[in-house]
Amino acid sequence: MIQFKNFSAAFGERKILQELTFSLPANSITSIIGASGSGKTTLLRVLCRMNDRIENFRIEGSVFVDGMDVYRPGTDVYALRRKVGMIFQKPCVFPKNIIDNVIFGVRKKISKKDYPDVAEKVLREVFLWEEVKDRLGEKATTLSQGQQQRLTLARTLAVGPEVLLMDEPTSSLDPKSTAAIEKLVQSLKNRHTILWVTHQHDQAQSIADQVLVIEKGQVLPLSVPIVRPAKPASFTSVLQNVQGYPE
Amino acid sequence: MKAGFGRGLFGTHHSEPVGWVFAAMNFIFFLCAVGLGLFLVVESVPILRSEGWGFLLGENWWVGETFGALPMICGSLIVTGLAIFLVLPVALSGALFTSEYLPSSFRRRVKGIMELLAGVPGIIYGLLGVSFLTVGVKDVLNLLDGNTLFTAGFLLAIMILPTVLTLSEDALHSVPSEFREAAESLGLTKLQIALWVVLPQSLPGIVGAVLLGIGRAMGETIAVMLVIGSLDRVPGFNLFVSGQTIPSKLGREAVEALGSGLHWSALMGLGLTLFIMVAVLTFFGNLFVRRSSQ
Amino acid sequence: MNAITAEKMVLAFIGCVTFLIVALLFSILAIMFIKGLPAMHGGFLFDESRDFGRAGGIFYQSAGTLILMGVTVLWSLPVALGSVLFQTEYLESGKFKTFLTQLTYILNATPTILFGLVGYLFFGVYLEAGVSWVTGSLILAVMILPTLQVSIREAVEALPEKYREAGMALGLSRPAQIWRIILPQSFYGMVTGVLLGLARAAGETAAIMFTATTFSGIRFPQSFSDPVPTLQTHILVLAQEAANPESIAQAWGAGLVLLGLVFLLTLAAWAFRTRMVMESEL
Amino acid sequence: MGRYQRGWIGLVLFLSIGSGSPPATNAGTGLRIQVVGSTTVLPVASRAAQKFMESSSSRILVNAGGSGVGIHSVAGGRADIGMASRAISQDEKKRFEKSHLKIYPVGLDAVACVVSSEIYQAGVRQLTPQQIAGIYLGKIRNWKEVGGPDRQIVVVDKERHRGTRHVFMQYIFGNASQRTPGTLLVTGSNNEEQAKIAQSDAAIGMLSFAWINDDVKAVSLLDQGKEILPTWETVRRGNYPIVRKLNFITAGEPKSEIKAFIGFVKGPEGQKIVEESGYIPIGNFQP
Repeated sequence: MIQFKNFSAAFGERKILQELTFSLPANSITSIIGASGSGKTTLLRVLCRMNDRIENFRIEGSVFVDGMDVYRPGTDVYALRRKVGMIFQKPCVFPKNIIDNVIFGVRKKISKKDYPDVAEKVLREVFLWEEVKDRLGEKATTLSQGQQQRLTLARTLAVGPEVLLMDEPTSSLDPKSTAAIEKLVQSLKNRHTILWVTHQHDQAQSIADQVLVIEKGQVLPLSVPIVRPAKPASFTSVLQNVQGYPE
Repeated sequence: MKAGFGRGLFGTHHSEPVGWVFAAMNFIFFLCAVGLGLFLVVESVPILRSEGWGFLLGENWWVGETFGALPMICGSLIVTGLAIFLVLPVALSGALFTSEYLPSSFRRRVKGIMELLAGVPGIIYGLLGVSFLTVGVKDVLNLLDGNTLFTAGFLLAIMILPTVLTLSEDALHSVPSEFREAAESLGLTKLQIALWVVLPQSLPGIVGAVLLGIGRAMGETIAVMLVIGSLDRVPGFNLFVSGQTIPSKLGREAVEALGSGLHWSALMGLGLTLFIMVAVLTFFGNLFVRRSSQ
Repeated sequence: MNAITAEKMVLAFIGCVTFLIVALLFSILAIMFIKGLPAMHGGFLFDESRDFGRAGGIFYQSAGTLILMGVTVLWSLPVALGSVLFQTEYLESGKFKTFLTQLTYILNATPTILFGLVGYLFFGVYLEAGVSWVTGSLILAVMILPTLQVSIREAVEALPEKYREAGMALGLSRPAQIWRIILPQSFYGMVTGVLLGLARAAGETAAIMFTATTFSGIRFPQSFSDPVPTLQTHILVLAQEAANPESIAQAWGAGLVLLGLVFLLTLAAWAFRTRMVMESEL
Repeated sequence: MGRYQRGWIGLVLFLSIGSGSPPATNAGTGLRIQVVGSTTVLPVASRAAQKFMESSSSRILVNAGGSGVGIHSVAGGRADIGMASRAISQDEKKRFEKSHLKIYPVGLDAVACVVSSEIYQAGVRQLTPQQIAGIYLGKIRNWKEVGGPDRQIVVVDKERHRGTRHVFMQYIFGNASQRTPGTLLVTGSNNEEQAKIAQSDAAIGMLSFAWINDDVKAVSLLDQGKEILPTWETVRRGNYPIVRKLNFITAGEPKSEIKAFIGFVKGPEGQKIVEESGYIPIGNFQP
């Protein structure tokens, strides 16, 4: 589903990702961990070409999503982004009401009378429907942070992506909301390929099918599939085998 | 590394018609700005060819005989210089007080008033000038006549005061408060902090503000035209005589020469001179302002 | 004299200076009101001027100023908006962007009389629009272009990056991004720019005094090549008769109206700017 | 359609309505006649135009600028009628040969040498051309030297292309474009010059008779021992030396509407306006 081939990326002279070659299967959850500045976020962002606006961003090699070369000239970048949805660290809702936010990405693609149905469907998918069904006309900014994050997820799901990129989606949330999102992601796994960047090793371990450790722009060899549900040896002990990995 | 994906001027979006519309709009803007300068240059070629350097250095402007821009250039420099000389201490005092002493709600009010003042049309200042200032200057200084370079400089000082004040205040205010706190902890008084710490830090911004003020003063037409006396003579060192600035000359004679002939070319030559002076000032002004805000 | 006394004296001095500067605004306002109000007889705003402006009202002059202002913004807004969006959303070369920004600043500082000279030659002579409201508004449009651009650019650039990224991540095409995220979010900034541009156009005299206006014989322009009477040039003509009490009284009246118009626009611009700041803090 | 989008459309509508969208058609309106030039002739043209338009479909726009501007504009095709308070100079005749300028005198004016009322009150009632020349050349700097109070002279000159200056300098110096190093102040229109002289208490200047009032007094000219009073009486008798015709100028044969307007000004109604404006109707004067 997702494949990197000799892929490198750099901001000007500063290399961020170096010679990555690996692939990830469809319908699985991959956790990506690594220190700050190791290139995790960049790795996610190249998958939907979010760095196009950055002037000195350069790439080399290729990335494939579902067999499509992301950086091939002529690629329909908007179609790509609809196929590869991204959730950010801080929930970003537009200053509009809830339902407008949910259908923001598909407003022109479906007819107006379908708005409520589509909204209900995706809101149910993110377990938000019961909480907001009576206040769909209210401003989305009145929701709690955890609700907002689920709302952005619903907004992305409405577009119908195959791949979901999640850039530390729970780092600004309280434990309860975090748990809700984690549970939600598990339920989405059947239909989506999910990449989840996180800081927290235990989170990475508990939700993911495989863990990718990035350091200084390179994927460390220990990126192992986690056999579930059987608990592996404590993740930190695996890490101890890797030299130089910061605790 | 490979060239990436269609970098360069038009990015990846050759196929977006909307983008081309925007590009066209941008092109119009570009044409306006560049065309203005180009026009001035092209139109002033005849006068530069016929008068050479004499155009800039000549002391006489007699239509049909000789065109010398020196009286106007001197007038512009004197009037602008005087305006800055008058405005600087006042504006800096005001800026220092507003930035360092006034509580923020008052500060915003003062800034608002300055912004309103900055928008007062030149013609209103001109009206105030002919009704009060010329007569006032004449009576107070016991002059022969109140239409002088000094009057024009004074009026311009009032006109550019809000601009200079508010931009200098921005520069002072943008000095991070850590500097002030650090100095405070050393036992400096507020005034000492302002003069020794804040002022030096914000100097580029203040210089920029002054340069931008000069630019505005140099280009003002109407208000100056009404009070300066319109005499094309190199004024020497006496401020209390009539004179002429480049814009006031243009304002007075543009209609007569409109569109053709050597006279028109001479006026365009004056315009070009003014344009260059102001463009250079603005360029450095913005450079300083930006350096201070970084 | 010790340091504390010196400090207090300096403080008192610069405080006084600041007070005087603020007082300047109020004295200008006061003068305008004291001198201008006597001219404000019942029909001042709605009467035609008579006897070369020495009597009557300023109806057609006000109308002319409004026409020029409105048409000016109509020319200028699309160009300003388009070029800003091009520069912020499409253009990727940083150097060219800096160059264009420099151009904006230089255009902004260019003496207005030069717009009049060059504009008359280009629009009036080469494009054969003559001395007319079209020429005048085109000249003013070029003149206020930087004002609009700076305001709009500020608004667009103040837009938090997260909105932009959220839109991108949903796969919005660039035009959709502009229409649905950038324009709504920078709407108030744009209104601010338009209002400030209108104020600037309303206050301008030098650029239009020989390119767009006429002394007498015109009420409303009836064709594209007609000039208009304007408040600004009306005041200019009357101000040159500074010794004639009737003329100067009428000039103060017209001045008060013009100043009121400019202040009103500026204040409205503030109101919108405050609104913008509040919206973006949501 | 969101609130913002509605706002947008509103803004555009506001601007298009606010701009008034003046009717673009020319239908129903007559010819537009542009009259440009001398501020001396301006009141006549402006009043006459107002009167003329009551009974005509033509629209007459009148604009100031000075005689030079009037001649240039009409020769350059930027105006239909030029107003000039002087004759066309040799230089201009040569430059605009191709335009076939035609002159229509519509009235008569006299230019007076004027002084501030304070000076007049102090006893300066008459000046010789030599004295005036001395003042303008900067040789005489104090009113004392010409019989006035001990006060420096504020010498007010006019812009070089002004008709008033042409005839005045022609009489004083015999040279219409005489350079005057004594000048202290330069003004443009008659109104402006009048204002500056009135604001001063020691000024000398030149003004058309129509602008003379209580603050700005005309002095007699003392020419070869003969005192010439600045009155309409002396002008009418042909004794006053600084007299000029007020002219309308066209380039070539004018269109019928323009001709009609010129005819109107030269006719009885127009001549009445000339008189009301403070000038002498053209018919009354035989040089």
